[in-house]
Amino acid sequence: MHYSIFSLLKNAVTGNRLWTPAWRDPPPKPFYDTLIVGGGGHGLATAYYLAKEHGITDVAVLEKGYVGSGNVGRNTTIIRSNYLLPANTHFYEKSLQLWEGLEQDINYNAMVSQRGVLNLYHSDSQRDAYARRGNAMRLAGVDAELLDAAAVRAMVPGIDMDSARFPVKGGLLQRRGGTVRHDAVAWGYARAADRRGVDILQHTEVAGIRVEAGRVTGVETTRGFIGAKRVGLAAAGNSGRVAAMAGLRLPIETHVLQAFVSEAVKPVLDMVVTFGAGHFYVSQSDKGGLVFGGDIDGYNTYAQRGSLPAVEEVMESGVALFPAFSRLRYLRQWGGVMDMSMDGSPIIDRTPIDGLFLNCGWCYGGFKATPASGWCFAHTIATCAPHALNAGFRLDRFATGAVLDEKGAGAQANLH
Amino acid sequence: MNAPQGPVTPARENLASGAAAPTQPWRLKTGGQIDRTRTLSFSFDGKRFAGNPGDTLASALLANGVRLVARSFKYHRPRGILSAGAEEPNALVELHSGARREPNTRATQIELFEGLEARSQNRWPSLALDLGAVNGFFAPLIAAGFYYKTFMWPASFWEKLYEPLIRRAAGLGRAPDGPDPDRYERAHLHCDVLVVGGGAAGLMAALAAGRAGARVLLLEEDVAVGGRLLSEVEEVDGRPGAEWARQVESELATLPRVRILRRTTAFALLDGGVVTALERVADHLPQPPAHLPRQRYWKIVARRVVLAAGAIERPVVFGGNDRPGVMLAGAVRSYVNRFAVLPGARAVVFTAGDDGWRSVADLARAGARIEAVVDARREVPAAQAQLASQLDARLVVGGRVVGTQGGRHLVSVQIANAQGGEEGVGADLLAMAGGWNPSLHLSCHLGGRPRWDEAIHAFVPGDLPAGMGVAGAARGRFSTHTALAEGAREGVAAARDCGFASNGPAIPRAEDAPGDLAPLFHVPRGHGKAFVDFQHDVTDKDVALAHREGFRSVEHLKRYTTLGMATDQGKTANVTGLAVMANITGLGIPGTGTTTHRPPWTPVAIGAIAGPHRGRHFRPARRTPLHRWAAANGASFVEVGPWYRAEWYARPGEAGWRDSVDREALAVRAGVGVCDVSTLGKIEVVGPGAAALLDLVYGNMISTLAVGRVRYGVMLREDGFVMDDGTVARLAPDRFFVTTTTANAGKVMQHMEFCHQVLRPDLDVSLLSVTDAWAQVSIAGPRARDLVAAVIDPAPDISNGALPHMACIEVSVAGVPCRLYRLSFSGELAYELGVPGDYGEAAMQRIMARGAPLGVTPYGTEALGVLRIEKGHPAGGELNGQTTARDIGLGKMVSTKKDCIGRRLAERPALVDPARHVLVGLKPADGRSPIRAGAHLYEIGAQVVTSNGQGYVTSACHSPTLGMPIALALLDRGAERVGQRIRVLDPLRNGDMDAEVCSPVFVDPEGGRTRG
Amino acid sequence: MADLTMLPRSPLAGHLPPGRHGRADGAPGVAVTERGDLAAASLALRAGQDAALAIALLDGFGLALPQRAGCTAAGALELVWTGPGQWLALDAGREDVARFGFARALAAQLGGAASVTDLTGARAVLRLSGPAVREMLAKLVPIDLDESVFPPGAAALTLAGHMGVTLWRPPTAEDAWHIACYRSFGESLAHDVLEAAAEFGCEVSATT
Amino acid sequence: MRITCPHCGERGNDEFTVLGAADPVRPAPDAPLEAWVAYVHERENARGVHRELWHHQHGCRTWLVVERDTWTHAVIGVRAARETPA
Ligand SMILES: Cc1cc2nc3c(=O)[nH]c(=O)nc-3n(C[C@H](O)[C@H](O)[C@H](O)COP(=O)(O)OP(=O)(O)OC[C@H]3O[C@@H](n4cnc5c(N)ncnc54)[C@H](O)[C@@H]3O)c2cc1C
Ligand SMILES: NC(=O)c1ccc[n+]([C@@H]2O[C@H](COP(=O)([O-])OP(=O)(O)OC[C@H]3O[C@@H](n4cnc5c(N)ncnc54)[C@H](O)[C@@H]3O)[C@@H](O)[C@H]2O)c1
Ligand SMILES: Cc1cc2nc3c(=O)[nH]c(=O)nc-3n(C[C@H](O)[C@H](O)[C@H](O)COP(=O)(O)O)c2cc1C
Ligand SMILES: [Zn+2]
Repeated sequence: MHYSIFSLLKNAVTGNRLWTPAWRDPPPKPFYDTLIVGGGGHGLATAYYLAKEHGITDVAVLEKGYVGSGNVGRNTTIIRSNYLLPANTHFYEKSLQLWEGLEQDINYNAMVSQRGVLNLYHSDSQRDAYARRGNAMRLAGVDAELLDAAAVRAMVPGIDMDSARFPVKGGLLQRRGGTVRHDAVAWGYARAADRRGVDILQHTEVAGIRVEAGRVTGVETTRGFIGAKRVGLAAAGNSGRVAAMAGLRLPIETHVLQAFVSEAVKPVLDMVVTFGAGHFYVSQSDKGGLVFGGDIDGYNTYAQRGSLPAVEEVMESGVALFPAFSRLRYLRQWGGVMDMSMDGSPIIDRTPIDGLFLNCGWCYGGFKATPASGWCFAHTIATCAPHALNAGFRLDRFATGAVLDEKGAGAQANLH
Repeated sequence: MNAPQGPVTPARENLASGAAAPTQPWRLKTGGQIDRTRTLSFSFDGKRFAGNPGDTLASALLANGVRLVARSFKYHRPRGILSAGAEEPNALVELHSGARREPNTRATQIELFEGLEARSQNRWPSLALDLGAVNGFFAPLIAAGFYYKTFMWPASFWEKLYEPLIRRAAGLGRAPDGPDPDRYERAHLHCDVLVVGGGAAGLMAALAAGRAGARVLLLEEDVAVGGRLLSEVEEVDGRPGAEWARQVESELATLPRVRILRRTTAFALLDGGVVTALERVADHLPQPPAHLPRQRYWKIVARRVVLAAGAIERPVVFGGNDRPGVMLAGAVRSYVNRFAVLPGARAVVFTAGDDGWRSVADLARAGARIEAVVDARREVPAAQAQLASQLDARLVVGGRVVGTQGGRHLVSVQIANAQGGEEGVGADLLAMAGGWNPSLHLSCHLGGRPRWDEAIHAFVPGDLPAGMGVAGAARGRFSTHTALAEGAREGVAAARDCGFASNGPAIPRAEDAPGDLAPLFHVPRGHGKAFVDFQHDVTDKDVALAHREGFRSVEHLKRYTTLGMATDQGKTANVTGLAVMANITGLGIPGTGTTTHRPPWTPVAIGAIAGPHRGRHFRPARRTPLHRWAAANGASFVEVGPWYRAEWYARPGEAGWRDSVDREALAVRAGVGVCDVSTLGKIEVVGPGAAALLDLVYGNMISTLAVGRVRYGVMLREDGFVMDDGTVARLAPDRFFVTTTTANAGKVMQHMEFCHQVLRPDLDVSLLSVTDAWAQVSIAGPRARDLVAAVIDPAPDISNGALPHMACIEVSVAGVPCRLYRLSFSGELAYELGVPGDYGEAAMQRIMARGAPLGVTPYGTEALGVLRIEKGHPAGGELNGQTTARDIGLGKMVSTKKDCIGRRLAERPALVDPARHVLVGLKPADGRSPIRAGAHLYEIGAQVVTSNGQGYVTSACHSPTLGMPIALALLDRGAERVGQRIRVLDPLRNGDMDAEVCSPVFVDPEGGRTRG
Repeated sequence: MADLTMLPRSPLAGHLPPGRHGRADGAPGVAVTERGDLAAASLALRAGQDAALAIALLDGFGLALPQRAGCTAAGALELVWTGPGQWLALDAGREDVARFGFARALAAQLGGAASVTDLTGARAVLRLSGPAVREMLAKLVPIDLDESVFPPGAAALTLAGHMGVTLWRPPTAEDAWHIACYRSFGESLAHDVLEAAAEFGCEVSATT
Repeated sequence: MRITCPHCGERGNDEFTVLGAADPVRPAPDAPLEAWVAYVHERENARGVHRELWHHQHGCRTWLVVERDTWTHAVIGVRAARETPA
């Protein structure tokens, strides 16, 4: 059913009895033109854009759990395009533009809220690095502003500007950045893809990838073999394991990132703020909870839970930045496991195996990428060649040395 | 009777009212565990009331007849007090005010203290008259997930209109006004056996393990141990349960290796047997005394954990089940028996089994009139039927409560009998007993999944995390006898696992009623809204809607309706919610499963975990031995990583920092300056294998360095990019002294240890950080040698011949052994003098005194930066992790004759691409416009698009020597472009200028001054 | 022109005001003193010299070599394990510049058995005692301080908050705990110690 | 998470830093570039038993080879990297 104020009113008077499932629960077909492994944001968006942009509707999305059980359903919802390296800047800007028109496109309110993203700096060298980044954005046509301490003080009440161990000297602001309701992205894309004929198969885990004569022919699943001409892997966090089913070894480690949410309070913070002298970033959800997080735990893990050091670092940093948050209580913490790539940037590419495509390595920053990732991956799958926008996200860049290392942290997954 | 705004007034003679105290009309004359000798005054919504020590805010409010205490999240429904513990979803208040304000605080867990101030939340203009209540009428329009379906048109309206409205409406309490004034502590505990929960089971577990000799820690969330025993009229060992608990507590206190922490909540179980707990050290006081923290965050390492956290009673989902006056039956007993408060005068009890009958008996004994008992079972035991008739209470067997009436407070209950016939019964209290859910949360924090137990219609712990045992109600064993027995059993087992064998204590006599229970979760088709999640206003209709729209898995149900996502994490809602869903799908509860329990068990203050690491003490600070001296000499300090460094030394009459920095830099070029460089990383590499290790670590060859000589070295990462640079001094054939940048000191030390221990364990070499051993002073400028000569004790020849550039010797200063290195980052004749830390300050005084005739000038990091930029030395801006040695002009230093970290990957095509950017200098074309670091470079006239970018500015400053702004930049094919002009774009700061590309070495390119 | 002598300044001089801190009533639970006037050196074992080193230390200084985490003492000398094949040697018996003789003496005596590096003044060292010292330390360090686990003669390298510290109990009867950190962190460690001790009342006495 | 350092005993993971997989072996200097690229970048990334390098940074500063289950977080074994496996 199309969502509109009228359908809401109609249902209101009929006791909400007319609503139908947001997406179907069809039995798997024996064969599909294209299979997408992974019912997260990227997999669902890929399926949607395959159908919408390329008319490929004989598609199934295979999800081992429920739709949104992965990182799309457990991330801290920040979107932005404040990247330094051209290959990233243009891609994430495309994503931001897709976000800006998403809700009307998929007829689902994902609560895209461009409340602004502010990265604070605490030293001259940090300022210079942000200036380099901000200028790169501006020169690529992306909005960015460099604020001094006074501007930050005026813009975000509550920041400790005076008695801090690492005083805030200013910040890099992207006003068009903001937040999007995580679950709504998964559900919205699932519903929109379903309405274009895509089968969404939940609780269908891919256990093997069948390759014959160098060409993919389908996948083994917990619900039996499903054949396909093309298979796209979008199994964030499990990419290494899934790719290994096709004999590929990736420049990726799986790590956990934790997140936290506080009790709901009346509005106290109306933008996304990241701390530059510790690991902490925070925004306030529409429900009133502070949604915050910090750095990854740093060790390989597939368990969706973290350990204390990361928790304490986040809480300490949070109070250091916003001393008034000290008395607010957090009510839940959780974790998600992500692909940490060796240069901190993603991979959207073909693989040495015909018909097998790869979308991985999103680290802790792939939610914002969801629309563009799906859009580019769909293009790459449909045309068997990367689009200009994902031309930099090649698998062979580690061999050539054309790495995309935004932080300059080097080839160590847990440093990105 | 119609619920008035203010306190409800009771009618019954055995209440304290009319007696001495005019207040607390609902306080029972006798009984309870409160201290009647003292009264405490407190206020709620500005109105003053009295209570007693031993009260919670909830019991004190009830004692005063205050039953409307909150408004609900979405529909702003009037809400009262549902429970008597951690599970409370309704009675959330704002405690304290100003910077100490604490929103969303559970009245059921706030210990009353003198002067307590509490306020209701989320209502306007007042609690009694809350306009937000109109939402109730729009309920059908704003059912679960409605916002996903609307607010999309026009697109721009979301941020501008809809969202701000939603945000204002959402949220419960208000955050504090200012920085938290209180202190917080962190502390660590180690024990053999950790017992979580001090009820019947926990006390026995602690006793058993403690007597066996194990190191035991017992955590009790409540102010007193005893658990349900404090709330039940029950005997243990022939004494009242509460008394028995106190007696066990006092025995435990005598056991030296047993420790009890009350007011302490275990909130998370982590990998490795770590449990984190929050102790409310001073929350029961108006304000923490100066020497005490408000709260203490405990990190507990336990070899064994006994979970004895008890159980939480669950409400029944029926129409109007959220009305103030509807209460959990167990909570009713807590108020009557523990707090000596009568929660109502005319009661209806709605029970699914035997347990509710305890409330019937206790209420009646306390003097309440039992209007009716509605027992959902098909038949009830004779004894209970008899009790009903004794109390001449209407007994409705096989009945249901289908609705309630009342404005802001319950006035009557709608009852349906087994045949479906309905009648209304006047009542101001409805006690509901739907069965109990074990508090198994901590058993799930490491991924454990609970198991459905048909016998008790509840989830019980499934496969347990390593080292955990569960006892009593937490395991779904609800009789006091089994709680005691299982507690003892688990205590003995846990102690045995830690090597303390014993047979365990005798099990005291106690009630062992089986406790019959019918599965009763939901009364469909009742009157009015039937709430599943009280705090998030999720009704049975919302669950049905989620099902209709395909959100049928528990996780989807939760996320779509927000069931169980409030501050109580669904303690009273989750199981009933999925029971309602299971009913619709017909999958049954086991088939439906449950959502994931995550920490914390109850919400924890962010600041409690931050502990003392806040404000100025967020991170420890490192100060050099010269810090005090610098401060005394006008230095202003800047944070550099963990360090505080002197930026510049302002002098009277200087307009701004630029004046100071220019003066300092010029003094170095013209005379002599001294700078504190103690923060540089310093590592002593010693042993026969030292040279070989350094050959591996550094790009250049170190083994060929002569004793008494120093070499500038560059270090690569294994991926071929530059990691760090620094100097290597050979003090003896087998002893090297290397320096690193301040920023990378830790990283480099760790990397060298990696190279030694992991890659070359065969090398006999030791690494030692000596950063803190030396106060390191740079002495630079044409007069540097004169100054050094004046400072050090006579003897060593430091003439250019004896101590040339890049040489080092041992010297002494006033008898103190020091080291003198001749090296320069300023491009001047320069030395670094290493003085043992204790003598740093004295040496600096000596340097200043002896240097006075030479006009010695202390300079800070800013001038240091200016000098190195003028000299084209790469530093932070250039060592950004994205540059190769060649990029920053150090290409020749990487030897191709030997293996070294990073050598091979540095050969990758993209790293040796001749088109790569390299380090150049920039001068403003107009000779005066400042160039800013972070600006990007473009061909003049080229279209300004990313693909045309030619590089960027890495460092910039005003050069007092050249009298103009200068900069270092990484420019594509830069070497070939010296002399050309380039466009410098800095859109962030509206910068657009031309600059001339030049050599990065602005001063003395031949290096004569350095070597002179 | 200033006189020739240079007076040493200990890492915590001026940062540990003598007197009572924290809870004002009752006997102080913790006593704190800086051990300022120490000679210090690091010993690093040379490959295969374990036995030679142990003997040389015993002969030259009467010091036993702690094989694993632990410490030994002989008169004014202390030897604290600081990692595999590494020890921190302390001498309370020397003063002022005479302290620099300690590393030389060690080097001379140990010859090729160990690499010796002078660390005089490189560490801030505190002496802690009192009935509440264990309770107080439990707020700083995460290790088990129970008598059964950390008796006199024990030593550990660990974290106090965000600072690396070395904690040891000299193998003497008296109840003294020694904690050391990098000199540059001294001021922060002193602050944290006083904060942790506030609950019990804390008596700071002048540097030894 | 708790790691048992062979020198210091059991400690919380805040005392350690993790580098990554311990299995990749540094190739010979003259090994083909592919071997070097693989050594530095490609990972098995096992779900289950995983050998990895931890550094007891805030303790005895020993580099450790920790054998750990990346699914259950159980620590199976720890040894000093400098000691060759028994
Ligand atoms: C705590 C946290 C906070 C974050 N915050 C942000 C943020 O603020 N902004 C941002 O941009 N990014 C953020 N991220 C990163 C972002 O969430 C991810 O990069 C992104 O969601 C990954 O894409 P995805 O949505 O497709 O992943 P997922 O949602 O994880 O989708 C992958 C899906 O593949 C499925 N799958 C895996 N293996 C198989 C198999 N064998 N068979 C079938 N299905 C399989 C999984 O079940 C999963 O549903 C955060 C991540 C975390 C964990
Ligand atoms: N008749 C029934 O149906 C029924 C049902 C449930 C319980 N009970 C009674 O409850 C008692 C069961 O004994 P028990 O000891 O198993 O449970 P209990 O409820 O008596 O004790 C549990 C204790 O654990 C504490 N606690 C809970 N979570 C905690 C945490 N995270 N940290 C610290 N403390 C925490 C609680 O404050 C409580 O004091 C018996 O007296 C039994 O009769 C009866
Ligand atoms: C942006 C965001 C906001 C959240 N807000 C809440 C919340 O208010 N209450 C809550 O209980 N959980 C909240 N969660 C956490 C979820 O309950 C859940 O823990 C998370 O989606 C991970 O799923 P899991 O815990 O079932 O593994 C939120 C999660 C996200 C990503
Ligand atoms: Zn160790």
